Amino acid sequence: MKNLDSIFWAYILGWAIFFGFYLSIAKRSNDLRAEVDRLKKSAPGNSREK
Amino acid sequence: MGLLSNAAALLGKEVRTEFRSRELLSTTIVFVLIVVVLFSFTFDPTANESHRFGPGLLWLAFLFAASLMLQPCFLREQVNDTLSALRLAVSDPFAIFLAKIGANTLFLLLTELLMLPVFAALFNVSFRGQVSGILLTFFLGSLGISVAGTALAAISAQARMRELLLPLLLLPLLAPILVASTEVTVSLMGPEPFMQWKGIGFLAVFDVVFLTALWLFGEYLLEE
Amino acid sequence: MAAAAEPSIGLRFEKVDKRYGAVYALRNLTLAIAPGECVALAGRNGSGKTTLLRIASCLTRPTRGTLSFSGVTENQNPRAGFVAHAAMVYDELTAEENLLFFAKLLGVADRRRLVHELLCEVGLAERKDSLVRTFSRGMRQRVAIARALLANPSLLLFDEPATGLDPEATSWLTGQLRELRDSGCTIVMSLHGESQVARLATRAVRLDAGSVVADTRSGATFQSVFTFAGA
Amino acid sequence: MAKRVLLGAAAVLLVIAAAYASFFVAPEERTMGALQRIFYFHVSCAWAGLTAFSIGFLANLVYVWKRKEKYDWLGVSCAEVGVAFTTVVLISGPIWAKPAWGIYWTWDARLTSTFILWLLYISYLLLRTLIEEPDRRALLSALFGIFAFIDVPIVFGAIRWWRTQHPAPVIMGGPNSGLAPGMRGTFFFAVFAMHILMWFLIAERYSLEKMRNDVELLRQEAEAT
Repeated sequence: MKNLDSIFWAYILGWAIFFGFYLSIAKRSNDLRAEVDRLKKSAPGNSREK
Repeated sequence: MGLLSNAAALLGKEVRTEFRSRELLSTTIVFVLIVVVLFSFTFDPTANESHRFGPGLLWLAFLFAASLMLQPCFLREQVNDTLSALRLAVSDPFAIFLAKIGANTLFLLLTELLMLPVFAALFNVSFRGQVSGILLTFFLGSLGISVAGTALAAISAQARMRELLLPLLLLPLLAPILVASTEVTVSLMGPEPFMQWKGIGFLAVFDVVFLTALWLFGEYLLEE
Repeated sequence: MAAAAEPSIGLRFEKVDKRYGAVYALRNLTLAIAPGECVALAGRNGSGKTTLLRIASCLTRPTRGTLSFSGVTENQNPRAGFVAHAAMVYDELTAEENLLFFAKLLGVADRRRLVHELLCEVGLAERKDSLVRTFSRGMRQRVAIARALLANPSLLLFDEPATGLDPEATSWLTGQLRELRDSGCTIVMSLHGESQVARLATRAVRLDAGSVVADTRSGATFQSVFTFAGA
Repeated sequence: MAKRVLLGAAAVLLVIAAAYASFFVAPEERTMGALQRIFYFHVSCAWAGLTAFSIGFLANLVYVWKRKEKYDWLGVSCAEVGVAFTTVVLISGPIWAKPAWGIYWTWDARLTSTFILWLLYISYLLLRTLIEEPDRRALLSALFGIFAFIDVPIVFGAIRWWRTQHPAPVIMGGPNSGLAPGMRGTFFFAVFAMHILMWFLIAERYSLEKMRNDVELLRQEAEAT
C-alpha cells in the first residue's frame, strides 16, 4: 500500500527531529561541562563548588 | 501634562522634522513605486482578473516598505540620546508610542494614496466611487502596520543586525493584516464592488489588540 | 535664574545594585544626599558615576535595592534636570525650537518668555535660530543646560559637565552652578579629577567599582577624595 | 539527575506505546484506511507544541513582571521545544495531505497558523542571538514573545474566515468530533505521551540554560581575579 510508507516516513522524520533536538541539547550541555571544568582548573582558588 | 497633549506635541515635532527633510517620505514612496512596478512585470497587465491578485501585491509592497520605513523611528532618537530626554519630559511613556504610531500611520497613508493612481493604471483596476471605502481600509491597515511596527522597531533598535531584524520580526506578525486588507481591497476593486464590513471589523480588532498590548507593555520597551 | 520655588529634593540610595549580565556597575551602594547639598562624584572611568546619575534621574531602574526621594509628593517623578554626555536635544531643530518643544512637553506655562530668558542666560540668544547640528561642543552643553532648567527643577544632575569646554565656557559654567547651588538646588555632578567646578561642591564622594569608598561627610578631606590613589 | 533520566525513559516508552497503539489498537478508519493512523502523531504533536508555546507565553509575562532569570530560562526552553514540535507537525502534515487530498499544502486555518507560529518563534530565537546583554535580551525577547503569541489566534481567525475553501474532512474537522470510541482512547493517550516528551525536553533545555548562566558567572569570576 503506497500510503503506508508515507506514514512510515512521517514517523521516522518526526522521531529524527526529536532525537536530533535532544542530541543538540546534550551536545551543548557537554560543551558547557567541559567549560566548567576548564574554568575550575584555571582558577581553583576562588571558584565556588557547584 | 496629559497623555494626549504630550502625544500631540511629540507628533508635531515628528511631522515638522520629517517635512523639513522629507527624507523618510521620499525614500518610502520611491521604494513602493519600484516594488509595485516590478510586481506588475510578473503578469500580463491586460488579464481581466488582475483585480483579484493586484491588491495582494499592493499590500505586500506596503508591508515591505513599512518594514524598512519603520527602522529610523527609534534609531533617530538614539542620536544625542534624545529618547532619554523624552522619557524624562513626558508623564507617560505611552505618549511617545502614540506620537510615533500617529506619524508612521500618516506617512504610510500618504505613500499609499500617492501610489493608488499608479497602481490603478499598472494593474488596470478601477476604484471610482469606492474611494471612501479604500481610504478606510488603507487607514486601518496602515494603523495596524504602524502599531505592530513601532513596537518592534523599539525592540530591534536595541539589537544587532537591526536593519534585517525588523522585517524578519514584523512581516510574519502582519500576516493577518495582509490577508484582511487584501480581501477587503479586492472586493472594493472588483467588477461589482462591495464593502466587506467583516474585514474592516477584523482590521479594527487587530489594531485594538496590539494598541492595548503596547499600552500595557510599552514602558518596558523603552526601559534601559 | 529663577529661584527653586519648590522645597529642595533630597535622595537616598539604599543598598543599590545595578547588574549588566554578570558585570556589576553598582554594587551595594548606600548614599544619602540631603536637600540643598552640592555633591561632587569622583572616581575612575567605570566606577559607576554615570550609572548612579542615570538611576537618580529615574532613567534606569536598579537591579536590586531602592532609591527614594524626600521633599517630593508620593511617587511623583522628581523631574530632575539631567545634563549627560549626550546633549539630548535634536540636531535637526534649532536651539529655540528644541527648548520650546521640551517646554511644551513639560507643560511649562508662558513657554516663549521662559525659553527666551533661558537662551539669554546661557548666552545663545543670537544663535537661537540656527540648527543644533551646527553647534560646537560648548554650545551644545549650553543648550543641554537650558533644557535641564526648563522645568525649574530643584534636583540637578550633571555627568562630567566641564569636559570638552574651553576655559571661557568653564568659567561661565562655574558661575551658573554657583547660582543654582545658592538658590537651594540639590546638585549631584560627576567630575573628572580636581577642577575649578569641583571647588563649588559642599561635599565630595568617591566611587570605586560601584560602591562609595570615600566621603567628605564621613571624615575624608576634599583633597583625599579627589586624589585617592585607589588600588 | 536520576529524576530526569526517569522522565526521559518514561517519555520514550510512552511515545513508542502511543505509536504502537495508533497502528494496532485503534480501529481502521473507513475512508482513508491506514493513512489516517498518522493523525494521532500529527495532532498530538501540534497540541504539545501549542502547550509549550503557551507555557512560554506565561513565562514571558511573569519575567516582565518579576524580572527573575529563571522565567527567562523557562521562556526560551519552551520556545525551542515548541519549535521542535511544530517542525514535526509541519513535516508530517504535508506527507499525510499529499496521498489523502493530492496536495502538499492546504489553506487550513490550523496548519497555516501553526506555520506562522513557527516563523514567529524562529524569529524569537534569532532575536535572542542578536542581543548580548543578558538582562536586555531576556526583557526584549519576552516582550516579542508576548506580541508573537497574541498574534496567532488572530492569524487563525483571518485564515478561517477567508482561506479555508473546502470544509476540513470530518477527521480533521475537530479531533474528537468524528472519532469512534476506540480512536478517542488512542488519541488522548498519544496526546498524553507527547506532553510527557514535551515536559522532558523542556526540563533538559532548562537545565542547559541554567548551566550556561553558571558558566557565565564562573567565567566572570575567573576574569575578576
